[in-house]
Amino acid sequence: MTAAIIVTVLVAGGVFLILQRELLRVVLGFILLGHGVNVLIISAGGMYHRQPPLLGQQDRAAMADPLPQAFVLTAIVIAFAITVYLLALLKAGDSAGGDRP
Amino acid sequence: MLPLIVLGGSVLLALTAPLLTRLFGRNAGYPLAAGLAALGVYANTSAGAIVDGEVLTASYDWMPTLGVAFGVRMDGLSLLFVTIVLGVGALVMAYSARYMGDDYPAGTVYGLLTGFAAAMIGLVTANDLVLLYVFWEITTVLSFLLINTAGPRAALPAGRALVVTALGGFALLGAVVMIGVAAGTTDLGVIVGNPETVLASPLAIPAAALLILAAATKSAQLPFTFWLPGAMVAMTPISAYLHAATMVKAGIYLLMRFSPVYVPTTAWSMVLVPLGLLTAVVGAVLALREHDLKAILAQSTVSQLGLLTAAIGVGTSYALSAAVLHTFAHALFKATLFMLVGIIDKEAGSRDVRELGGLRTVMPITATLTGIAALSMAGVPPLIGFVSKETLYEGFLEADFAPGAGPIAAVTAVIASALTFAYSARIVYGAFGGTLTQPDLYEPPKAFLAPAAVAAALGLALGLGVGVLNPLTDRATTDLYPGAEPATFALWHGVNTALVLSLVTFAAGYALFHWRDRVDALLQRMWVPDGSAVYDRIRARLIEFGGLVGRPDVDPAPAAVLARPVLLLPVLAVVAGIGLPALPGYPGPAVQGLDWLVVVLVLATVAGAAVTSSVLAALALTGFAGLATALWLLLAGAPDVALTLLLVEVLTTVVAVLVLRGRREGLQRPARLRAGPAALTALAAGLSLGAATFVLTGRRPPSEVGGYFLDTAQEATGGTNVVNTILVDFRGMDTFGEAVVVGAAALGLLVLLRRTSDDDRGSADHSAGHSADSSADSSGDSGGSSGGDTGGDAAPPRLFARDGPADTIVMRVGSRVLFPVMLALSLFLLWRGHDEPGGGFISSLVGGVAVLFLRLAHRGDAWAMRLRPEPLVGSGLLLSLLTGLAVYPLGLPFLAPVYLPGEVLLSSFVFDLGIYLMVVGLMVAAVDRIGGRTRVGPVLSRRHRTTPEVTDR
Amino acid sequence: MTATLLLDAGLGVLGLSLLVAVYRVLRGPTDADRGLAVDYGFVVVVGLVALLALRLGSTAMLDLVVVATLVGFLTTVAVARLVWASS
Amino acid sequence: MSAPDVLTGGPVQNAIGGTIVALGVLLIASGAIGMLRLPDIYNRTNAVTKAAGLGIVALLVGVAVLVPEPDVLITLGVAVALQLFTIPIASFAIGHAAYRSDVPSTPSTLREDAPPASETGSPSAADDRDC
Amino acid sequence: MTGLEALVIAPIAIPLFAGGLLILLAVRLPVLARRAVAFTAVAACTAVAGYLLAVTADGTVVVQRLGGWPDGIAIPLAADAFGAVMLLVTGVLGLACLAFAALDGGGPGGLEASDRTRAFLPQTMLLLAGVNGAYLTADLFNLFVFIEVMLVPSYVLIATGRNPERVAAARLYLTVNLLASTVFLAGLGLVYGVAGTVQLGDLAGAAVSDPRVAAATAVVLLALSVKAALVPLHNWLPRAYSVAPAAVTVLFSGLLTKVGVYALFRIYAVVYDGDPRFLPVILVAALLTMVVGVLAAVGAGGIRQILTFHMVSQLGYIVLGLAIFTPVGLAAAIYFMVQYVLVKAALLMVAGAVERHVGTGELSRLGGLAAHSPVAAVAFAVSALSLAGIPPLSGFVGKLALVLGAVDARLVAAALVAIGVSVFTLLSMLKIWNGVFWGGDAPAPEPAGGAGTVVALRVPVRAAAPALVLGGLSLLLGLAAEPLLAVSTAAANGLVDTTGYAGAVGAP
Amino acid sequence: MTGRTRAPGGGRPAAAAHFLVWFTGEFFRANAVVLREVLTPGHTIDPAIVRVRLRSRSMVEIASIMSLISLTPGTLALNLTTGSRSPELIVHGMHATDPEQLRASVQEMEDRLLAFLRRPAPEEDDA
Ligand code: NA
Ligand code: NA
Repeated sequence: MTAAIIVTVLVAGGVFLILQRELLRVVLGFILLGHGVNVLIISAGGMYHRQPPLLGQQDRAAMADPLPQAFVLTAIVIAFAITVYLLALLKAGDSAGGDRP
Repeated sequence: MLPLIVLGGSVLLALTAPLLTRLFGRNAGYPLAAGLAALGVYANTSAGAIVDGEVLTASYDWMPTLGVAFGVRMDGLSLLFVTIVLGVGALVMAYSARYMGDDYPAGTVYGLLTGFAAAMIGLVTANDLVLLYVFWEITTVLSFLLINTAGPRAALPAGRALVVTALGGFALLGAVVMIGVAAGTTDLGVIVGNPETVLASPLAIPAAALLILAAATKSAQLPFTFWLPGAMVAMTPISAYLHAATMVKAGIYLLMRFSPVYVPTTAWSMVLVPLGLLTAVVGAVLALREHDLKAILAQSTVSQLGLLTAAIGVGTSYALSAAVLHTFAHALFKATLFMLVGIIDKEAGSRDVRELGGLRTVMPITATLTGIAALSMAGVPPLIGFVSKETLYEGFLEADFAPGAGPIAAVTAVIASALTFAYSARIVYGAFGGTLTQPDLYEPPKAFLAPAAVAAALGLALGLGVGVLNPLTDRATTDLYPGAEPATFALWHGVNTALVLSLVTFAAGYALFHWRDRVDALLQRMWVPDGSAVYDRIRARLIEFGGLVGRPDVDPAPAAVLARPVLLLPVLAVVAGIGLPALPGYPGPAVQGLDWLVVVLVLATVAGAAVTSSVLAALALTGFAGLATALWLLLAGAPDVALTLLLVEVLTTVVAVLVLRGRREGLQRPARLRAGPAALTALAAGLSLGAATFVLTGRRPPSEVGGYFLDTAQEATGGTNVVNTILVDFRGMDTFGEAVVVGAAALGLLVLLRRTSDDDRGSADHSAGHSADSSADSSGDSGGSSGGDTGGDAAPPRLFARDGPADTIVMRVGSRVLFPVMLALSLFLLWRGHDEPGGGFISSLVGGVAVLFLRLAHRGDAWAMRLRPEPLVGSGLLLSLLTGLAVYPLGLPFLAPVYLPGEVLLSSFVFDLGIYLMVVGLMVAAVDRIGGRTRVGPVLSRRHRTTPEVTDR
Repeated sequence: MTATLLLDAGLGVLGLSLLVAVYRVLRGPTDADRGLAVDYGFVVVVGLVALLALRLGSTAMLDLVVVATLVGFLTTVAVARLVWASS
Repeated sequence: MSAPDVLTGGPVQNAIGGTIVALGVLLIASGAIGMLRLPDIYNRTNAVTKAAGLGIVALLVGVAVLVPEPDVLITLGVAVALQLFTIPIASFAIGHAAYRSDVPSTPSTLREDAPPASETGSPSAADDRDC
Repeated sequence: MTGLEALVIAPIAIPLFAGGLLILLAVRLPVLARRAVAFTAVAACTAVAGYLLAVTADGTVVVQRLGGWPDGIAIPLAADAFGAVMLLVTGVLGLACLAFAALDGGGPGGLEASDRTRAFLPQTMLLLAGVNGAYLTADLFNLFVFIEVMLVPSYVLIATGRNPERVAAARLYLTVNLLASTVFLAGLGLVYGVAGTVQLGDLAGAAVSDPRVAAATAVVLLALSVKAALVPLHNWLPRAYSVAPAAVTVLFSGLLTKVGVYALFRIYAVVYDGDPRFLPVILVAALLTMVVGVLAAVGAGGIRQILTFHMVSQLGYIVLGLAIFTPVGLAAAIYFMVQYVLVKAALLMVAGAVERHVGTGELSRLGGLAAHSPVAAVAFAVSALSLAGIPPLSGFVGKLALVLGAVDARLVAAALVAIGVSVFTLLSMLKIWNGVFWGGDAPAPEPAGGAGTVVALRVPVRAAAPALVLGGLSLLLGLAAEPLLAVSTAAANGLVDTTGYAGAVGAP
Repeated sequence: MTGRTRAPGGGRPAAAAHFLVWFTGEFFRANAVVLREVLTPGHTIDPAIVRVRLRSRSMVEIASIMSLISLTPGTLALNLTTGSRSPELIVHGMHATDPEQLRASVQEMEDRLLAFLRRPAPEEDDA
């Protein structure tokens, strides 16, 4: 339930921003959107077991599903690389003149 | 085999045509004519067998998957058409050899013409529907190319011809496929042999419509007539061959071929007869309206093809045999007339009857030959045209698809024929009658006249001895109408209705000719729709409409692009919501009290980020939203993810800051928020994914896969941080791919952004590690040692000027402590990542933080600034790849773990190291390119404005 | 149980503090104020992480404290530079 | 929800630790109040960065008292050291940014920061350089 | 692991290795050596793909479970006939594109001149690795990763030359793909949330039995539809593809959208098991895509613009095969896709060569090139006719098969639309022909290198040669269509009956 | 410069300890002042921004004094100028009824710091 609310808020905010004209806001929108989807994926592992999947330190039975966490980790870094490139595009566009995203 | 040899022979001829032209120039027409004639003779060696009812076939696999074969057949109808194609072809080749001057592209024309002959032969001998279609389209394309040999002025008419006939061609494709599906085979023989199979299918009628459409375009029936007169821009031999004798008959052939299937349906007749007769009359009227000899012939062709279409539509065996005969007759007299008009044009320099006159005195042979052919066209005895016209009349009288159809059809045909008589007379009289206007003209060389003479003579001979044709035409009719009573043609039938109608025709025709001035005046005043203009208008409208359709996509606003997938999410959600079953419950409590803390924080930060007009606020609040999400991840038991998110969030923010720093507009750019629609869209999308999260996640028991990882990770990989073992061991390929993404982006920055030093040096040389701003504080770390330590207050503090901005002293001194700490932390996290939060990504992101920090502190002159992204990315990529492949010699799959003695996982560490190098490469590239100073920084430019003596760069 | 409640209270206080930072970022009035709020926000988050580590009983999370300190500092410095550069 | 299971120490230790943590939280929260109440960016920076900085240090020390495990102590020690090291740099960065971008101080501020007359009009090259 | 299974990694590892080498040695190696590395790598991939196709044509599925982990845990790389066909066409296109880039690269305005960082070859290698990976993986998340491996180099390549137009196009292209990828991830998360797995083999048929899986997977399909540029999600494509360097557009046209289409086919076949309930939606999208694309192409005024709009239209044809979802329809779509990749590449090469050597691609400013550049004209004409579906070129066979598939499935209206669209295709190809190659009445084109340079109406033979070769290939694929048809049918059979594939990659 | 405290004698570690004790006291005292300011209603602040000439010369010295000033609540370094002669610090004080007193307190801190930093090996100060 809370995960769904967080997803709703992050996605709505992200989408609102990606529909703006300025590329910087678009970039920020994608960041929020990405957070929303990451929450969704973690939530897909189930929200009733929440111990970190660190063996030996936690109760195995209460551990969160590690697979969505691995997915999200990968997705975050990919999105990061793309965002950096997008920011570079923003800069390249600036030096080329014009702010049409 | 025989049809295959005829087809192959003609293809061979086409292939040798360019070579022959190289050898003999325009005279290559003669060997080609001989070749075609020889093939024609060879084909007719089978005439005996075919007349006896044999069908020669040959078939090879072509596309067995689609049930399509390369099958050919030779029956009576095919032989008749093959004879026309090869016979007229031979005449036209011989004619071309004299017609073409040195400025004609003889090689191209001969090649295309012979190729066309081959395609026509293929068309009329194909025994497979698809093959028939293939040749049909080839004739279309070759026609296009042949028309275009007239040069650029032919571009428009050639294009019209192509599009109109190709439209029919595609219709034929549809028809062919439908009939094929209906019949369960594409074998023509089987299909026409079992018409009831096709007719039983609901596809039969649409297929018939498409067939008629195909035939109507190819044979220039209404409303597609206009392309044919336009095609007259081509040189005369081409007009004679393609657009009089052969290609335009392809539609007729098609209708004849499928008559056995469709004649039983009344609709067939109800469409074809009115269509054909209307075309016949309209064509004839238009012909009579023309003054250009070639244009008259073109409209005449339209008209005659209309008669043929109508006759086929009548569908009785007699009407069909009449059509068969008239096809033959028309090919003969029309080709002759075209050739002769070409000669007149060449000799007299004009084709306009108003400019020509009295040529009979200077060109008597030409005049005679023209007269013979024109009489045949006019249907005057004893020429073949007379016989075929009379039989057509008889045929029309048999039309019975509607009450009174026969007489009406016959009378309409008479009208068309009377007009034909009149324009035939106009051709002859206009060119040869009256007074001579050009006295210096002479009869053309015999060789030029010969082909026309042969054709004209044949027209006469076959009129007198039309019985010679009977066996073949009978056979052709029987092929279409199994068990039909053969119609026996003869010059003299005795006095019957047809003869009466003929006499009426002559009388009316003569009357039209007699009062030609008045008729002409009337016709010129008549409004006639210009098909070409209509076509052009439609085309222009289409292009306009297409422009409208495409314009939004030529340079769309990004929001217009992004909104569409977003808007489909709620649509999908609603549709899915309707179809979903009841929700299963949660297997355990899914909400914790602290979750609400995150909810509040996320709500506040996201709402703020969305509404703020300050760029910095938006940036900061987005970052805060990330922090709130990271907190949620901690609550969800995902410390690795939280750590990664935190690092990524900050690195992104810092890079964004570096980008923004270089902008002239800075942060004062006013927000232009499109609030209304964007907010609605955003809300819909958010609610959709939120609802999906609510409905589709967290409601099942723990997944088997996740359980497997928790149960076996330690034993299988030696690691206790299960997430990390998934990343480097269980799903190393994901991680590797992700690192490749990072590496590609790193190198992308180099492509996208020029170093400041590149601007100065104008080269892509990266060997020097200084960016332009590093000159300002190049002595950075080492500069502090000189002066200042004497304690004297008066010592001039010059070192600061050399060291760069004084205010960064704190940062620079601080970095001496912080950078090593960050680096150590980074390497520590790399080392222990397998067991606790950390690993290749997190550690390399910390390394990235170190690199970025160094950039902020030192403005680019620290040793780390001299790192190049390429070696980092390249070596990291190869390291990870080769680590993954290193196990191959052991027969293990890619990225299989390798254990050293003592259960130490070597492979995953080296693999992680490769990942580490690639991510650091990205940060180095970002610092190198994004962190570089732009040419006119905000502060510099402001200073330059206030101090005018300093010139702006 | 008391410990849990106290920790929750602490988390709540810090959460409210973070909201104040959000307010300051939004209100400004200057970009320097926003920079300050960012700096402060990171401090609060470090505190939140530390308390959460206690609350959730996971000392592994304390690593985040170190990293958050570093990245918070980096962010503040960067934002401060931006404030200055773009004024 | 179970009570935090990392609190392995005795009640006195927990009480001391808890108090320090609470002090830290309150110090941090006072930063928020300062940010709301103080009149200009200079005063806000001056107060907030320090209050919050001290607060976070206290909070971390409190946690260290509560969970005195070796690796936790190392981690928190590093964190505290880093905090103390970075707080002044960060607050200077913000104050400097505000000052350089001519953010006005509250009217009651006594300004004695004008450069000597000899230096006005020709700002030092080093000073104005952007990074 | 058998040798055959070991080979499955090759189409990914070889270009990555070459890419790594090229990145490391970019500055030091002479250009010929760099090209040699790239060519060798792609040729090797092509050979491997051919071999895999030969092996899988009988329905065999070759699987390598990465890391040697058990079924259901390891990421499976699986080559079946469908995947192998795609790998093969990727290799062939890659070779053609490298040849074009090399032959037409030098000189002012050429790719090499604008590629000052020498990014083209290494990024192309990474892109190919991503494409091949996407064709091989049988895991949805890994598919996401490989799609990103493909996309990020494409973001870089599209901006080669730092030209403002390209930067703007790259922004649009990147943002829309980022959005699609994000939606993809969301869908993936939902699938995992419902099914507890993202491995295709384990998801086989899941959408039929569980409507929640169907709904979750639909989000994935929506994201893929963006990448496949289906109307109404197509409007990013024309802008992005019409400004990138020619060689880059060639590469994109043949690979990027095709990966989206491939994934649509694969996922619909495996997860939905070809569920007929949702096919009408796909049909509508396919028809819309065909029609909108072709209309816009008819209306466009530049060679590349026309061609890029056609890309949309032709994607509709391909997806029509999915909407039919019979062995004939799917085989038709696969045949169509393979031949279309080559034909469109040829057309784009000619367009790029004209733009570069004559200085413009605007029809209104061109004309009469056929006389000066017969090779380019012939290459264009052959490919254009093939695109329109004129026999005996490969485009005809594709269209025939599709129409046959549609009629066979009693989708007569769809068949008629496909036929009608062909007419418009021809119309727009004719527009290019008359505007660029024929007709002598065009005003003099702008000089290629600014004022003072010689106006060149000649497109060098070397620039047109790769297109001519591809045109020849189209003719060959038309005349001798059966081998590819047979292979396509094998691939289609694997999609219609996915038990073999699912059994090979999924948990037992 | 008048009124400057000289550093006490002793070795470097002792000086360091001495300085640290003094500074820690200052730190907490100042914190308390600021905390009271923040938490009690009404403003009692008396802010000033002043220019302080430094004796520090090396980067480490300057960085150290700037950091210490900024770490101490109530004072905040805002800028460093390198004018024509000595480095000068712009300092913001929250409770600076008398700007001279603010200067003096900064300079006292600098004196104490330098006393500790320069004592045994002044040539190493920027190692
Ligand atoms: Na006359
Ligand atoms: Na033109």
